[in-house]
Amino acid sequence: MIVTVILIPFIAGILVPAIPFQKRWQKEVFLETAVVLNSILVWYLLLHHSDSTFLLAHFTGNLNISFRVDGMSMVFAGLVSALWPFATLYAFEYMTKEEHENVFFLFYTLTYGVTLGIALAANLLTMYFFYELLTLVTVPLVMHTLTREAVLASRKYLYYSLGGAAFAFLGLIMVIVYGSTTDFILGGVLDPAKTVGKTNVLLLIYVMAFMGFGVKAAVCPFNSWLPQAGVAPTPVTALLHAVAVVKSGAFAIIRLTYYSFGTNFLKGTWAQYAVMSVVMFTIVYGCSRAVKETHLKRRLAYSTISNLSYILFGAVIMTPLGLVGALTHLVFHAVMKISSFFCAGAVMHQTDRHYVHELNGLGYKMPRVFGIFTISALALMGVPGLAGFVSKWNLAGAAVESGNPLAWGGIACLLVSALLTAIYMLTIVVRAFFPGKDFDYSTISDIRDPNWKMLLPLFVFTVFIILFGVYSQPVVDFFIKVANGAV
Amino acid sequence: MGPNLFTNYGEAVSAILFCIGFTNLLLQTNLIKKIIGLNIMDSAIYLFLAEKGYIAGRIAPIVVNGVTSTERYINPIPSGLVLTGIVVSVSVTALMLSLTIRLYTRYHTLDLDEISTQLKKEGK
Amino acid sequence: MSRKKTAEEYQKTFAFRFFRWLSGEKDPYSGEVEMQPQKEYQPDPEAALRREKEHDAIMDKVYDTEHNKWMHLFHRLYQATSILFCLFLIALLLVTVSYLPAIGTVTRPVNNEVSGRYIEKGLEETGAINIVAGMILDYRAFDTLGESHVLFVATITVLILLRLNKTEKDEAEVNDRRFEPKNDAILQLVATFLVPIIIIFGIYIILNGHLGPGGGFSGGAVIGAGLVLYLNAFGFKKTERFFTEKTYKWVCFFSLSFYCLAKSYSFYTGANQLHSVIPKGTPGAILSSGLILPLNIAVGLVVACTIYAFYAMFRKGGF
Amino acid sequence: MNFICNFPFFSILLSLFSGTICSVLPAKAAKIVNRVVIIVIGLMSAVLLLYLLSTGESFIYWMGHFPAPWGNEIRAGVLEAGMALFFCIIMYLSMAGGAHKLPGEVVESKHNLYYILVNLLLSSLLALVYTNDMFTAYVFVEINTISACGLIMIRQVGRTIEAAVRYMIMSLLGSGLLLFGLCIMYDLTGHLLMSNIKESVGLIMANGEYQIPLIVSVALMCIGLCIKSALFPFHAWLPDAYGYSTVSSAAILSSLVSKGYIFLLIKIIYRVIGFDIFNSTRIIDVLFVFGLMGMIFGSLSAIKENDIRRMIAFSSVAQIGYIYMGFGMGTQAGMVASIFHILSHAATKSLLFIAAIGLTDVSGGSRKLNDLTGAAYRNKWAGAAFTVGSLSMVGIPLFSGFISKLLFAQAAVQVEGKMLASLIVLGISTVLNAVYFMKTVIRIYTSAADTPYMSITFRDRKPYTVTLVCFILLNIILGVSSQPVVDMIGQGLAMFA
Amino acid sequence: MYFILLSIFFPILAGLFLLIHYRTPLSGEKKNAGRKSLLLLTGCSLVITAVFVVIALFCEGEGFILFYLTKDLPIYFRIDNVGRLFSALAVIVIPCAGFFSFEYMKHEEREGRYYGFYLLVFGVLNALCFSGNLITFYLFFELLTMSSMPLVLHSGSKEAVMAGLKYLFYSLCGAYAALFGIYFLYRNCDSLTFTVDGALRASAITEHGTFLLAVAFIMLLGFGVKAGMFPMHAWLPTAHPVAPAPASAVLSALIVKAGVLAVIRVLGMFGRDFLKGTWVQTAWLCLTLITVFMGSLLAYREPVLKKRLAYSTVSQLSYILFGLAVMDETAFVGSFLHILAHGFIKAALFLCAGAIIYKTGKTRVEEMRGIGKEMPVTMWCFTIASLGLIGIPPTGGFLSKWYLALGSLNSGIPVFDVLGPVILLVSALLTAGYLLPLSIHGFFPGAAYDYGSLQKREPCKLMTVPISILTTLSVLIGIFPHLIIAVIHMAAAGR
Repeated sequence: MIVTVILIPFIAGILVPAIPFQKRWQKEVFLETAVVLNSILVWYLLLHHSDSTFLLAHFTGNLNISFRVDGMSMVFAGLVSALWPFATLYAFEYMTKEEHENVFFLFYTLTYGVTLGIALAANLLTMYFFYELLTLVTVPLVMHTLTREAVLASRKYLYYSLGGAAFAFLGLIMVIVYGSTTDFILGGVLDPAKTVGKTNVLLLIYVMAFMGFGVKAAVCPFNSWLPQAGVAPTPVTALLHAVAVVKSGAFAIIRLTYYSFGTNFLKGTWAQYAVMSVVMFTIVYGCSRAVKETHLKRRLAYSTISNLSYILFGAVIMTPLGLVGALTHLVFHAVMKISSFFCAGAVMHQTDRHYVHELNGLGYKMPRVFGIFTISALALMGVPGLAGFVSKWNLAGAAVESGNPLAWGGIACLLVSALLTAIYMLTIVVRAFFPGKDFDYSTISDIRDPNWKMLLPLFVFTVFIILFGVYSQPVVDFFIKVANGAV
Repeated sequence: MGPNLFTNYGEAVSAILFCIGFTNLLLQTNLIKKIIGLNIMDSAIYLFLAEKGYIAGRIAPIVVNGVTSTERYINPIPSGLVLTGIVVSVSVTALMLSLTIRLYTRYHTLDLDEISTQLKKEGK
Repeated sequence: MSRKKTAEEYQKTFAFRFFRWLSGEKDPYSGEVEMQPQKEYQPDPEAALRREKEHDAIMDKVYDTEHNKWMHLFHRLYQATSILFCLFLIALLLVTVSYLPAIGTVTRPVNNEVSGRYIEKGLEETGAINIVAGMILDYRAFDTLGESHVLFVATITVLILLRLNKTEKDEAEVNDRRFEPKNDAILQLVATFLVPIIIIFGIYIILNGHLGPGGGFSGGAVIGAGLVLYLNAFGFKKTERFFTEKTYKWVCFFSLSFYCLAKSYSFYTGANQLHSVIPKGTPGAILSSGLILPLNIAVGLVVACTIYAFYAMFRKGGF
Repeated sequence: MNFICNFPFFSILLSLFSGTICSVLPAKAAKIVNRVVIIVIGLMSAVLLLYLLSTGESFIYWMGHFPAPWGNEIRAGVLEAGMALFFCIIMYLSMAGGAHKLPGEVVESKHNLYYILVNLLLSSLLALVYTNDMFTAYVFVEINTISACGLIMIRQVGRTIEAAVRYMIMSLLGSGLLLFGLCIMYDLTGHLLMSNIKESVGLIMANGEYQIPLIVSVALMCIGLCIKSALFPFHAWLPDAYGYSTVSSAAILSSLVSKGYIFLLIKIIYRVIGFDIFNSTRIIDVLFVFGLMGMIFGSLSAIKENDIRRMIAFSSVAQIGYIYMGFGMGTQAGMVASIFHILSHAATKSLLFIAAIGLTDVSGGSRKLNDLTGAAYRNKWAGAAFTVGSLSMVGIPLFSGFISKLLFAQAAVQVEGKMLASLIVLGISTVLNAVYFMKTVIRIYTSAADTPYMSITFRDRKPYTVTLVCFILLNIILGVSSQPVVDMIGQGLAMFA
Repeated sequence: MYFILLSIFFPILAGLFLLIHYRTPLSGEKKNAGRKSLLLLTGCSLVITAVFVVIALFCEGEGFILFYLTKDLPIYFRIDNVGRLFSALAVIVIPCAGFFSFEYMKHEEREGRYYGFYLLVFGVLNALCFSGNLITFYLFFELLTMSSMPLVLHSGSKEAVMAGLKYLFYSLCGAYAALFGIYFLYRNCDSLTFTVDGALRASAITEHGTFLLAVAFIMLLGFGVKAGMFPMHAWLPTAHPVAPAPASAVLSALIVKAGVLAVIRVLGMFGRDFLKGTWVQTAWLCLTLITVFMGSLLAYREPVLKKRLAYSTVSQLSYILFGLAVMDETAFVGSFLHILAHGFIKAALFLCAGAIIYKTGKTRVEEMRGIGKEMPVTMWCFTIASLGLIGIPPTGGFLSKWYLALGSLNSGIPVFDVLGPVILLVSALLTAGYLLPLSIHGFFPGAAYDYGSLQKREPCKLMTVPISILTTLSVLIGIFPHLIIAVIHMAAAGR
């Protein structure tokens, strides 16, 4: 069953170029059906999961490829499978203007399977495997336009990701050697008997592995690939570089921290302070770069960098509450950012404008898109009543609760970042709705909102943003259960 | 320093020769000199081996009058090894020389560095 | 105050900026919010060209060995270190040698049961009076098999390197003619006398390989030397009558094949503890000591041909 | 004695003899002989491997009528048989994959000579693998060197001849050191057979006499073999030699020749000196440091390189560094990792060379990375194969490179003092690998509307494609079901003792 | 109870409706008809909301929870006396300024947007007044910023947009600083419901006392941004001149007061006892006094009328904050009175300035010679309001300053108890210096004035009546303060 949900996207993806579709809509129907079906399967699986581990293949030694559903995987798999059908729907419309559709959808769908693989992995090796695979299947997507920028971007993406994985690999080795098992167990698997006297080395390797996985999560010194990867088609940037890929990085770090090394081992050590400092710096750094950036998608990408570090900040607080905060932001940010990215994509698709200063006055011509954009902007800023506030509240609450002075400083970082978020998001909104007195409306006279395929996902996400903002309790309760290992 | 440096003068000489040959092979830029170095090196090794077989007061290992006693003959093994080694040395020298000829007819110089420079200038 | 600042200077002062901020005219976002489009990357063909030129210039400089000061310096340094390295190696080896067992004594580890058995039982087991020949062609025949193939493969590589194809060959031959001795009477006369003697001597060495000093390799080398002398005296025209590439090929082939097969048989029987049908003969007779004599002959043929072939190849790239 | 026990002997003799035969055959026949011989030897090795696995113990085979200290011997264990099998596979695939380039690069009349060299090379490799005698090893090392030199310069352009000269010089230095070390060893022990030497070495270590010469001799042998297998500071000859020789040669050289020397070194470590004694010397530290340096500097040179073949060649330097790093760890696990890496690197590197030739063919023969733009679209299989090879080199799970990386890292963790250094260098080197391999992969998948080679389409060569597929499969098999191989290596090493 | 909700959500919904319905600019023939319906709708909404608010003001009750943001974060509404007073101020000023703008905005484009946001601001302000806990308050505090920002940049000129953004970011900066404090309050209090005597747990005070003081200071600074307190005052003089006059009036009279309201609430949460005598109080006093003095001084040298008024706002708000910072009951009364008085006065002043600009287009003070002759009613109101701001009896301004000074002297804080009143007096002098010349030159233009160019330019009733109402009220507070003072005392006691 678990393998099925990973395989379906693979098969469907490979079938796309293989089947000679007569009409475009047939392909769309086929893909959408496959994706929706898979999502339903995933949800069914998550809701009726058993605690058993499914062993797919034996690697070397005691290492194997196996899958299991636990709390964390439920969160991530649920998130991914909920977003994917919408993103696919959106992509149909978006890709009408792009070439090589088949290749695009092949890899796009493959990525679904791989991401689910990461989510459902039962041990570190399996996760690492799919993690590397994820890099590979997403590179063609980044390269898709085959322009010079795209090639440079994908090259950078590859270097960074593979390099990061190389260091994450060291963490994997540590867990293999010093752990009692490589399976994910909340609280860590390091064997105290084996780690005696090796604490500092282990911590050093943890920091390396953190930074290694952190490459995908765009932690500061290794973040420059993400804005560059914005040259990819928007469905990719939105789903992968705001949700699937980068969240995989964050997810991997959470797995590493909470489920492999264990918080008891890490809490209060220099390693925690080191990674927390990096994360805090990234939070502020990402935002300040976003303020300076004038390319719409790149600006959102920088925003993603900062927001990912929110998640990591929650993770490195290393308390159950911190995990709750991280998970909340993991899910909520996904919804918010995908919505804002889709808005950006819609603008680019409809008007072919890419820079912020070109957006003047568009708010009147595309009121729906920009209305939704405004809502997602407000949510990202953390206005109460929208999703962003809840996750920030949880993060800050966890930081306060932890009693760690550095974490208290982290709250300040969060807020500085919120202010900068306001600056870079609201300037766009203001431009769109208040173009200025002497703006010539005739330049945008033939622009209008996109069709339903693009708008439907946007509306759905908006509803979720508001819903999560107003009524987040059940979700957060579930996260609390996950963080306490009750799921 | 061990006790046998002067007793083993033959081996010491071969060691020095070996090093001279080795360094020549390594560092001379002229190919012919390199080959000479190679031959010095090989000869040094044969000398070294020959010294090993030698036992004071005994004769070469060719059976004389059917006497087969260890007291009489020197150790035959090093001699055999030297024989094999010489053949190898001849082959290698021939190969090196032919390479040198080829390079010389092509680049009209025996200086390996010079040849490299020319090659890089050719750019292929 | 006597000195008054100009307006421009004043605008740079801290006081001015502070006051502007105080009165709300200046705010920290200005400049950030008002956005200018970023410049897209544009490949600059001129820059590329310039880079290429610069690269060429640098390369020229690098390859200008005559005037490159650094290169000279590097050379000096290189030579100095190499001499130091040599001295170091010498010192190391001398130290090693000084610790080695003393030469010429019976007690060295070398003089153990292995050499003892070769001497004591060699005659009986191999049938060869020359213990060394017995050792290399029977006890340690695998090494010798390898050794002959070293020679073989070396010839092959020389062939690869120097053998010319048809057209080149003609040209080379024309060139070669100029160096050929033009019927040098003295040389030819001496050669007529010497060559048969040399060759006969070579044959003797080969045939006596198992009885006394000598063997296939040395005998073959002598024969080869005789052939080279003949060639030099009478030129290729004469030698081609009895020795061409084809001859060489087949002689080598048959000799080596024989060697291989004979040794294979011997190895096979030995390893499987089978009785070998090859008779040992009486020690001291020409036809004795089993396979050693035929093998010596085979090796001798190969070596003779190879020596001649090397010479011919080096000289003009063909026979 | 079981008949199967003759197989190692048969394989060596068969390949030697076929070399001789090829000298009188025309090119086509020589080619067939060559292929058949490789296949037959491969089959024999496979049978032998199965046999050994079933019996579970190694055997000694007399080369002649005389037993251990007097006559020559060869010895076969699981590791040897496995290596022989693997060498045959790689050799066959390399030959098949590069066969179509031969007519263009080598004069027709010298083709049979090429096959002679290949056969003799194979025989020398087999001899190195099976031999139990140090002097035999030396003789076959020389055959190996000379035939490798021949393989390099059979394509006669200036670079290859220069490279051949450099290769010969380095090799001869190495041989000289090896031989000198061997002589000292002989002087100290009075034996040439590995097992006997080992006994004597044990005695020497026990009573403390002659220790300094012993260590010097070991060091000389090690350095000699390191030089021959192009460990980092001794790699100057390598890029030209691999980069400009004909493609089969490059594949064979990089994946087999240097591996033969390394395997000999392993034999010396285990069978001559003894693993523990070897590890107690400082030599392993030197190997370790050189290995690490090789990993970094090899990759750095590869990054700077603009010629795809030379780039792959430099990558070999880095990979050899990995292997020596494994030696340098001085543990059983490190050794297993190194041996696995020998396999995985051999499989990957020859794949890369073969694939690279496919890519350059469709780019007008140019090997500059710039000209390769979009080559993967013009030759799909070569592109895919190159990608697989690159991914394996970078260490992506599913491919063999990952397993060796995993084994190395696991081994490193168990070594107290060297753990951090090796782990960090492993990480850095992976990053560097990623940089140059991924750069190339992306380059070949970038469509190039403006290259002049757009119109060149790949003439589909079945054998070439099949070869690539085989290589890819080999890589994946090593990557996915590595456990039996690792077990086998462990078993083989146990048999060594 | 429902009236609270109605008073909040009715204007918000009405505003949203206007925004959506009138999103495209009116033009051509339809403009007149469209404008009429727009004004009708707006007017009705304003009146109805006002009625709702007034009814709500007289409701008693424990308050109620609308919904939960997270498990223990309720959105909670409650009416207390502090809220009542603020709400009363709002319910008078907003309709007045609203009706004023019916005339003022006649020639502007996109009126629908303006009125839509205007109504939104009304609703949000009401919600702010009726918030029962800090998180609710924070929610509407943010929304207030968002909804009032479009009022500031309504004209759409480049400066206006920049000013709007500046306003937005300054406010958000303050809000986030406050949020920082809220996070810590949340963990160290039992609940975030407003009190007047401190909600911190005793254990928290003993454990993290020092840190909590820093938190309190940050919160005060943060909310102080909205109230234009010293280091972050710069947005006020930028935003006011570019906003339409009625918007400025609302901004100055009410929106900046939201910051004051926030400070009152925060003080209550921490408790005066916790802060009294600490470095926080001292620093805060320093800042307020600096602001008072600096604001007046800047206003004095400012030639543009609306900007001058804006500086004046900066200064006057810090009077209020000073009163709060003293933490004395009398001073608290003074502060509250000043909130009301300043609210009416500044609204009146801005509307006057608006009327002048609307009729004559003159913005700079020196251009306004003889303006009193042209627009007597407006200028009279302006003069009376000015006197109130200076603090001449019997206006409200006098009374509030009196209480402030009294409270300060009573408080017994070393140095500041005397320094405060002195600075207040100096500032009052400066106030006279920057406001009265306008009236003087307006009514007595001097000999050089060319009477020939004089023409009657009195604005229509829609403008003068709101101004008059506000002016009158400002005087009335001063004359009949007892009722209000009683309510203030109740508020101070937490009832």
